[in-house]
Amino acid sequence: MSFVYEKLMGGKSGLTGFIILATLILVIFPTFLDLFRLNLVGKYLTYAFAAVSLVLLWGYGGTLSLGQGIFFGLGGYGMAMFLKLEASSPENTAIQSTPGIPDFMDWNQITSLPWFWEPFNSFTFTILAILILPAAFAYLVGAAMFKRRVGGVYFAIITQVIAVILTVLIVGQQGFTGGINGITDLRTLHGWDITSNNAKYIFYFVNCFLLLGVIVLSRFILTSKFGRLLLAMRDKEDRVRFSGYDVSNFKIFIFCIAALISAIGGAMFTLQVGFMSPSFVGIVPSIEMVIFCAIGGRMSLIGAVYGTLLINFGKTTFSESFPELWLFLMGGLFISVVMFFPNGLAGIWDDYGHYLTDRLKQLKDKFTTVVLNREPKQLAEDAG
Amino acid sequence: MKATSVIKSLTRFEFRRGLLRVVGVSAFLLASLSAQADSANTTGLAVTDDTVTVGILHSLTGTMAISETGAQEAEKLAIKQINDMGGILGRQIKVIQEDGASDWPTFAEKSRKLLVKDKVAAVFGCWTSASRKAALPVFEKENGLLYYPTFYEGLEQSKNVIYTGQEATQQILDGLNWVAKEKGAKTFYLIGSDYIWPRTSMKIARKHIENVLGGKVVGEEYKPLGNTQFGSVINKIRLKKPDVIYAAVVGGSNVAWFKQLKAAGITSKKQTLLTISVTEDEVLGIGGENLEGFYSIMKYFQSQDNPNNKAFVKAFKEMWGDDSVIGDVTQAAYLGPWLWKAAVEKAGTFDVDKVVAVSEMGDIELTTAPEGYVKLHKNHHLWSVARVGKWNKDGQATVVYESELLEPDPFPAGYQ
Amino acid sequence: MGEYTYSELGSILAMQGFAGISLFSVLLLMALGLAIIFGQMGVINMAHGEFMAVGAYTTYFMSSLTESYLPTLMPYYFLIAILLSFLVAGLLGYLAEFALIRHLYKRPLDTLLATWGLSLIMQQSFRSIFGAREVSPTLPDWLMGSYQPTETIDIPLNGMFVLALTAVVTLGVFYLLFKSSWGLRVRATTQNRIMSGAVGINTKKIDRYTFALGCGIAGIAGAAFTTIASTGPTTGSLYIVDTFMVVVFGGAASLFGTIASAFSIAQAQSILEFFISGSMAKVYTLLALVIILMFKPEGLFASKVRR
Amino acid sequence: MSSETDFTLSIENLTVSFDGFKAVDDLNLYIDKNELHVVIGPNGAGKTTVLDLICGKTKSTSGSIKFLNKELTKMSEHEIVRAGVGRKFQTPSIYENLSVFENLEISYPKGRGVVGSLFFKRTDTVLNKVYEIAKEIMLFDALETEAGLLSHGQKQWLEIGMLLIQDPQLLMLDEPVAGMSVKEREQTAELLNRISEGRSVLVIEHDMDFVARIAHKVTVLHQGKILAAGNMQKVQNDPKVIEVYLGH
Repeated sequence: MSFVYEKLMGGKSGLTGFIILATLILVIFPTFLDLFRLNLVGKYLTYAFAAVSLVLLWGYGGTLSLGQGIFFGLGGYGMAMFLKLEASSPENTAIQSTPGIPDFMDWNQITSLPWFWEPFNSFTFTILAILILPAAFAYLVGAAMFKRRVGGVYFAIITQVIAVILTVLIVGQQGFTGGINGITDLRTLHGWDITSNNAKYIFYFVNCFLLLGVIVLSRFILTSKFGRLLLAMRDKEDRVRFSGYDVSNFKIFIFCIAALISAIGGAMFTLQVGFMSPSFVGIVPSIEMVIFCAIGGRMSLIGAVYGTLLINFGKTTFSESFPELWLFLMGGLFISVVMFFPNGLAGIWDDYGHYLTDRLKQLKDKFTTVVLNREPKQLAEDAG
Repeated sequence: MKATSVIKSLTRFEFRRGLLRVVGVSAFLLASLSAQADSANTTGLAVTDDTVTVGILHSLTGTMAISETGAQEAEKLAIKQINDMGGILGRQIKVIQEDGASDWPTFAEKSRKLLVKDKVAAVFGCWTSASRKAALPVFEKENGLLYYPTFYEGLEQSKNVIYTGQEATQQILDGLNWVAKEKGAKTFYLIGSDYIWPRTSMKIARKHIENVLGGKVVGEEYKPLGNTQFGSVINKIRLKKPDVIYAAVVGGSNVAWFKQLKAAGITSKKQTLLTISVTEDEVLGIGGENLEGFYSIMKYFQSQDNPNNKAFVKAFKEMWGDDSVIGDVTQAAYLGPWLWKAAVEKAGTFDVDKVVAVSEMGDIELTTAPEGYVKLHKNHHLWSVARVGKWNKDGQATVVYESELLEPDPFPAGYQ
Repeated sequence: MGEYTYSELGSILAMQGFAGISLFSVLLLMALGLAIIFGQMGVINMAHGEFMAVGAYTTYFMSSLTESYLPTLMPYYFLIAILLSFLVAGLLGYLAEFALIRHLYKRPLDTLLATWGLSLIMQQSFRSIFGAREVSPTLPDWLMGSYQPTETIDIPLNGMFVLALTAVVTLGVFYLLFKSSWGLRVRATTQNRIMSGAVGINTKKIDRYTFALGCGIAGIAGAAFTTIASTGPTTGSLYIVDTFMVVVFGGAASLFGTIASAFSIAQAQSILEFFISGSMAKVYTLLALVIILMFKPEGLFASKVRR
Repeated sequence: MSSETDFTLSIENLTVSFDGFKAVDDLNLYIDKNELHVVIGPNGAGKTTVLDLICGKTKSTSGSIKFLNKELTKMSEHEIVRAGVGRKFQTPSIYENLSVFENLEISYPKGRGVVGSLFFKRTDTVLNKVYEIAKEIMLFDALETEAGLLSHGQKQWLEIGMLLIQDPQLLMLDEPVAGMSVKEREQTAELLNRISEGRSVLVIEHDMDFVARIAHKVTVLHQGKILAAGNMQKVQNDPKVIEVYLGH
């Protein structure tokens, strides 16, 4: 029990934060938001996976990836390929020149299903692919870079370039990938209508539980010796190396974990939004994920979730009324977070939150002294 | 009944007050409004005794804002004119505008908002194929009605969409026939931006050139969106010496493409160039001097000389300023509200199923369209005329060829 | 290829060679400013593309101004516009360094984020001031068209102009960095900040001017680009990745490396484009760069130093 | 070359050059078991480079480094550490944000792999070892202090402690008393004398008094080569050494 409490929940403050977040997304949002808004929140929460992965990789590991969109995209495309194949049954695609293949392939004169699409007919394979392929890709990239001590700025730029390559490739090979339109018109999962209200509720909750699970997993990693080593590596990489640790292995591992987490987010995105497109793979989404993480606090798992929610709520509401102001605000917010609040919302809470809690405590004390202490007297008076 | 629903919406107002900051005032007010409309009307849409609400959904921000601005301006103009004439079925049209922000999922999200929360009777919007593809499942699921203005690749026919631009064959085939006949063209070089519309259009063009015209495609090339380097392609074109360059380059690349063509000495004096991606809007950026003498195939040019168009151009400039130019898509967008009005009035209701049913009869027509006469085909596309325009230095085109009224054929046999 | 004469093939070869050289000059001009800022100062300026856009918009503004008020000067305005682009972008760079960058020298990854924020603000400013539509200035006639040394060869004048401009700017940068006393101080500061401060170099001033110079050169690149392509609010973001690749591939601290890398990337890309489709040419070029960088992370030209 | 020796460390014909500049030139150096060996020399003599070469931070151009008859030049840093070589840096290299306890715990030689570190448990064995080392380095009372708050001298000790907890056969210390007070120097000298029992220690130092107090054997490096070697007295009286130091 104490293991769960200390390791997975991060002690008292960690547990409180976790419970508040869980209550917010599991109880408060579903109660007070209608399905349309709830579905939006669900979409935002899929980005939160990427933001949480950046807390591990960047906040603790000190390695900034500007390519989390790659893994989000791989996860999303994996799921989309499965759903697309299901939607492209010969009966549904009877009007095509080659029935039974996805519509965009038909438009591009492809007459049989490419070999790498075949296995995505199996749901089991798809799930495994979503969990393994992005992590394996991260392993390749990470091993090549970290073994050669490429880090910091170079790593950031190279991951960014890989994101660009992947985007150009997806857009350019549209016969296999759906091109810039992405993979659209996904309808059913094992015959179950994923656009129905029921499905939306279910996916929302599945998404929430997965996210909370990812947070618990991340907590476990961060509170273990591994977590302390990550911090140690970030600050004094040579010391760690000369304490007998193979630094690159640790970095590769956390990069793979980050990739895996982002990929789960991507897969959940596809399920909830009903399509996947290259606009989630490239530079802009990848940097936005960093923004979510930075605003929430790069050292706070839960902060990253709030950061994601806040920015996206802001984007949706602000961009409706003041589209111009929004980019200024976003840019300004970003600069000020970097310059004045490097630990984001979580940092602000740590620095100033006690004013609020103190005040609440005072009020409570006051309430206790004023109301409760007087109670006997009051009672006596009432009685008298 | 009415009183209870007001009280109900009032209590909902109290209940939700705390949430307003997050959700936004407008969204809520409309939601309560639509709750009221439920009892006032039987369609389940945002229709009251004297108003009907529609949505406009285009990119106001992001890379596509440039292109989509004209379309939403035209739609607003048409709605204003309809309202001035007394509205539809005695109801004034109210507009809720949403920003697609050049982002495909945002289009899907805003479509859902317009249909589910605002319960709009119709949506005029989308521009790129990608945004339409993203929004389409939402329209089909929520049974909405979308009027889509852009000329596009075809291969689609949804119950919930009316396509007011040309599908690919309408735009492409007659233009090719014209250039083959007029210029005696035998060899073609195809170049486009790398995405679905240019690729599909080129596929159709290639089949037509090879199978119908007996010509030859000597090169086919796609450049990434946003690409600004055309040096190597231009050299390839020189090497192949095609009779016609057939181009579908879009966006910012367009400017680089035509500037570099001119800098390389390839002008209309030496070379015939036919493009399917340049309207008056694009010319503003490219500059008339870089395009002079080249040809575009469209269904509409601003310079068209007929009373409908004159009135339209005048009204448009009055509303949106003398500097504005009107391209093919802008005009097609202008048709949307008018076609909807015609269908609703014929159906006598705003109910989407009935409006669609009427539209599918294939006899909704507009005699007042700026492009001339259009008629809605039962396959949801418009009968229209293909025109070839020759660009002048001042950024306007002279129409040099007009086809017959062409039947829309989104799934062309022999071209897939 | 039997249907072509040798002279025709020769002409194509010459023009294709020029296309490669032209792309090289474009890449080099883009990368020079960043080579100074990133290579010498270690600042990751994600807003570099936006400083290029500043130059491009300055040129556009000058063009409109001249066209309206002094149409007789149209043939000459472009040269003044280049100078102004340098000054305006440099001044903005100076301000950005003062307000933002100087607080972040010790946190390179954070400069990346802060300058990304800056780029968002600059993009929106362009949109608010010049509108969302892409613009391009009216070019003087002497920049349009082509030079024909023989009947079958057309060399674009704008390409030649950019090439010449790149040569001038590159020589200027070399002179400044390696021959002038200012350059000595810049190099001293970047190598050992504390020591340079101790021997009486005003390192803060050096930083500010170096950053401003890098941004100014970006401004010149932007001005030169208006001869090739159009300018929109998000134009800058199109170029930023290519620019970084050139600098990183060359070996961040080496100007020679930047030149060599711009040359090899440009040749690879333009030759590939001639034989395969544009999208795949880009994929292969970038992929090759990434793979080479994985094996040689320090880039093409980086001296082995004693750590 | 492949001869087996009794030395803990034997360096033979070691050379490293940076762009043609030979920082270490054909160096031969042997360290015995239980020996406390000090390397001195003017700035730029190549002292720190020698340590870098031994611990794998810098790769040699030619020559061999054998530690307990194992060739180190081909091994990576962490393998060298795991073989039993510990190295302290010139400026104290500790984790400033962690407590003294956590600093020592991280250095504890268990859970060095990815999986091992995820499931590493703070057992009694670990606790006892940490306490033992903390006492040795005179920081037992400061166990819960954040390392960044320690004095400069204490940081040096902590780093030594982080090496000791791994029980290395060869301990290399780069200027262990730099920035220390007189009293701290004395304490450090005692500490070094204590810990050199049962292992070999290689120290780089400038402070001659300190060297005299601890050194069993001294090697003087100059321009990457050995100028003199032997006990302190012999070295101090060597005319070449005097010339280098005075002429410098």
